[in-house]
Amino acid sequence: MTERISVQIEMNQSWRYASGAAMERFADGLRQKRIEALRCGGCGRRYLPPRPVCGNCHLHLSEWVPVADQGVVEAWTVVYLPFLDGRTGEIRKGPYGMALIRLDGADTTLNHYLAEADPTRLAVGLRARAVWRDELRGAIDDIRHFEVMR
Amino acid sequence: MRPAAIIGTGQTDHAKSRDDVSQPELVREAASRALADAGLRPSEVDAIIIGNMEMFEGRALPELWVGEGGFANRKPCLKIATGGTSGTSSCIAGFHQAASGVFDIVLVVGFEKHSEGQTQTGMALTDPFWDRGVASGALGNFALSISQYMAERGVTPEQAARVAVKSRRNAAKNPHAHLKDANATVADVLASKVLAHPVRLMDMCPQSDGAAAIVVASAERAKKLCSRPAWVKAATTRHEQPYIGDIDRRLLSMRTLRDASRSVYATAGIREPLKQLDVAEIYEPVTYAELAWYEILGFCSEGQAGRLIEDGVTEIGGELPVNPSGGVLCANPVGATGVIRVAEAASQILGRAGAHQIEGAKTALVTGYGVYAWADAMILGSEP
Amino acid sequence: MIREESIRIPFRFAAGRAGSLFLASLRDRKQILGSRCPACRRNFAPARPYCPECGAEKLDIVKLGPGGTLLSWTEAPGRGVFGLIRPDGADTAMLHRVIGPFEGLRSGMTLRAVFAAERIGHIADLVGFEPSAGGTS
Amino acid sequence: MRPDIVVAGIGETTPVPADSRSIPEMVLEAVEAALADAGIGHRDLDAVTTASVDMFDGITASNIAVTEVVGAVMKPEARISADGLTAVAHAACQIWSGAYETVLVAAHAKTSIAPHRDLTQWALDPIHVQPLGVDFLTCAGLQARLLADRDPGAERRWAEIAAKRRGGAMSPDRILASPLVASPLRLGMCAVPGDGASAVVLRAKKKGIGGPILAGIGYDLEPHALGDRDLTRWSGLERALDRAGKTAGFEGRRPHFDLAEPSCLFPHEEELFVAAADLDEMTEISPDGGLLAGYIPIVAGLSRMTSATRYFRRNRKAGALALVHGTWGPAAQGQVVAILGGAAS
Repeated sequence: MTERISVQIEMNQSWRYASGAAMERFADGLRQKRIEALRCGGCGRRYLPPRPVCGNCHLHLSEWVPVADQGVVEAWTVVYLPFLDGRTGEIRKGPYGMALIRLDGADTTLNHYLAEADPTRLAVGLRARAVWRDELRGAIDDIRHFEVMR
Repeated sequence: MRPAAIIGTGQTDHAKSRDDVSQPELVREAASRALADAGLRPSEVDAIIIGNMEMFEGRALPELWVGEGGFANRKPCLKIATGGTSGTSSCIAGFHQAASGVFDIVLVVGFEKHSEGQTQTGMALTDPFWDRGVASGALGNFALSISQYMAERGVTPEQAARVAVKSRRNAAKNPHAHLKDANATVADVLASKVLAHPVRLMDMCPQSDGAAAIVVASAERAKKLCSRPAWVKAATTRHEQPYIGDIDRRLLSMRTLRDASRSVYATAGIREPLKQLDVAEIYEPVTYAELAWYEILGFCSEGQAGRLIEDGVTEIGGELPVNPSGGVLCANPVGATGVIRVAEAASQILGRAGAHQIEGAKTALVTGYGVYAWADAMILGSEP
Repeated sequence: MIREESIRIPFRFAAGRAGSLFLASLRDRKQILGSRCPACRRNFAPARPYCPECGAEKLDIVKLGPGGTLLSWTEAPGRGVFGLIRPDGADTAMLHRVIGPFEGLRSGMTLRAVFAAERIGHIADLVGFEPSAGGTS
Repeated sequence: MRPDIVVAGIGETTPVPADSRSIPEMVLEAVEAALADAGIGHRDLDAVTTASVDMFDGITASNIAVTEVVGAVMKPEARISADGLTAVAHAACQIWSGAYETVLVAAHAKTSIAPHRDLTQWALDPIHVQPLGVDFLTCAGLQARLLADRDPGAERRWAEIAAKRRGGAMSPDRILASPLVASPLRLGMCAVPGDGASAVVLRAKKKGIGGPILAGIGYDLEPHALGDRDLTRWSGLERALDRAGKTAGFEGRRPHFDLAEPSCLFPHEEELFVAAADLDEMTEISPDGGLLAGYIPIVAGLSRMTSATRYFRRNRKAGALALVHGTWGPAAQGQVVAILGGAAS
């Protein structure tokens, strides 16, 4: 059997992503702990994150509506597998809770971390509230996680 | 769509790591097996389509380097990449090309070598303003949707474990499968460690190195070259809005897979899938998804998926065998996974599925799944 | 608004059958290997898993170089000087670095392979090709 | 019999070195312009075929970002990672197969977000070539040198071609004095990548649906290793053209083209193009200056089709033919052509 040689090449690459106007306004809002959705004039659906058009109606989105930083847990899990944390670039060790939260005032759900990591204390239908970081940079992870409102 | 047919398939033996071959050699392995199965020389191929999710291997325009493995030197060759549906979408592109009158023989090769990158490579490069900030990858995203599905449809971990058991046992009859265990039990699955509640290790698909290929022929070449081609009776694709939060009750609604399957059923004259389909190769990245797809695909009414698996309806020998190959749960080289589904279904129609052949299979359903809710669906049949 | 995000990921590419033989030969014997296709009767540099012309997979290993002929070259400021070099004994050229002196560099001249002292089984074990003594004749 | 295909609508952003908008915003402008130009709405689309590259966008399955703006929600989308003209070639097959009658083709790239030259290294053989620090421009330099060695007057001639294509913005002398990119190629001779998107609506020809006829398509992939290729000619283009001629019914003989819209990134590529396409002096080449006047990778070939369509709208001449062309890969390893007939109804 011939020797199996591999060639290691490290990718150390960065991209300068453009947010677009809607996401820029959304990000500015987060810096003041303000969450806004874009409501479609056709179907009335209030979208998080904001985006240029409603994919169902093909209409431009321009009507901003306020959204609360609390809402209903529509889906949840507790992750035990370590995972890459996009903000820090480090590995986020488990267990940590995650949920799809329908914030009051939005029609789409927000996928975010939960402070709760015990599956027996989590259920669809619970309410949860955002816990903001002290230092805000205008990104959805300015919210550290959501805490279940007991 | 004008008729076209699959006249040959080929797969590598999918594994955790194939560091014995380079990416072009892995592609060549599947491509030459498919051509041999079709009884064709490479020179008879008119066009090549490559399916691959190149960021998993940190590549750009991978067909430039690996195309030669697929006999693409000095031939028309292009690459398709649509997440998990890359394989099924590549096959559908192959059907369109073979039915267009421009090409008579189209070789479609899907491949992936996850061992050459890092498991979280793909997930690290999601939308930087949204998904990347709060990420748990495909696993976490599925676990979230599964909690909704369980809460509303009452599916149990034991029923999900039965899907894993069916998959591992079927895979024991499939030389190409990456994971296999003829004696897998529900207890084994329930004992495997929880990755993300309620998904356990054996509930989740692996990351594999592997390649799969099919040879698609125009109608008249198919009739000349193959005694019992696998005809493409219908094939379509539905994509979805970009964010997981856009898709309400994902595993319960899955409008993309529902609409794609209804469309191909209508075209192929399928009114009762459970009775009219002889076999299905569906794209199930996690056990709970296979149960959800039973309901979305109309194999049973809502809330009945658990009973379907418990009654053995979807076992080899059941009324509608699902994933006799072992499915995605037993082999998942992403760019090839969809092509494996098509190759396995075609092999059933061609009568070449070997140990996991479903006797007299004439009508097969194939589905593809990718990103949050992209879906492909197709019907293959023994008659044009 | 622009947001810069970066990733650091190590990739590990398997060289495969022919690639491993080629890299091991650079490392262990400072020897450039090629492949000969008996059907096409052509020697390809570097070694290949299959013939790029006819697709045949049973190829013979041939020893090439260390001398070579410069078919083309380019200076990419800040990146290096590269050339298409046909190693002696090969019918095709391979892309590699050209090492100085660069004065009088012109296509057609003869070169000589230069190997690294420390070799690990990597294309850079072959540092590149330099003009051989009589190269500029 | 397969239907004739008509280029029913075109739309695109103005190519710029850096567009501050997001990728969806750019693609939205191109798509809405193409739909309006075709006089149809999203509901009339049977499918969407897109062209984009994950590595260039910095996103896995990067077409997810444009799903809503191209109108692919709950619709079929085929996504190709090569020059946008290959998406046209595939869309033509989709229509001729009978699967669809109206297909939107959209391509985008935003190369201002990362150094494009460095990203191209990840397309090259990672065992023998990439580790040396080679990229697409270095490969182009090797081809240019091979050609210049055979033809002493080449570099001066290339400078003159580049000056003409840039509409005189740079004189040949200033081009010859511009910084080296990969000798003998200098910055003034190179198409510089920018940001943008193009879109085209293709429709099966029916009463009331007008526009240039997409008569033929063909594409080709050369071997990857430069040393395995004959770099003194574009044999890939010759093969692609033969295939396009066959689908257009020209059986072997090369038709006369009134217009050629090549995707040439450098003057030496324009000379390779003219030779391989066997063009005569009567053929008008790149009336809008071609890629040297504005180039967006992956979008390039599709922007040549929009340019050719505008030409036919300005010059209504029955039986006129245009050769539209795209490339991708190192030293144009991938070649794609479309033959457009001016027989607009």
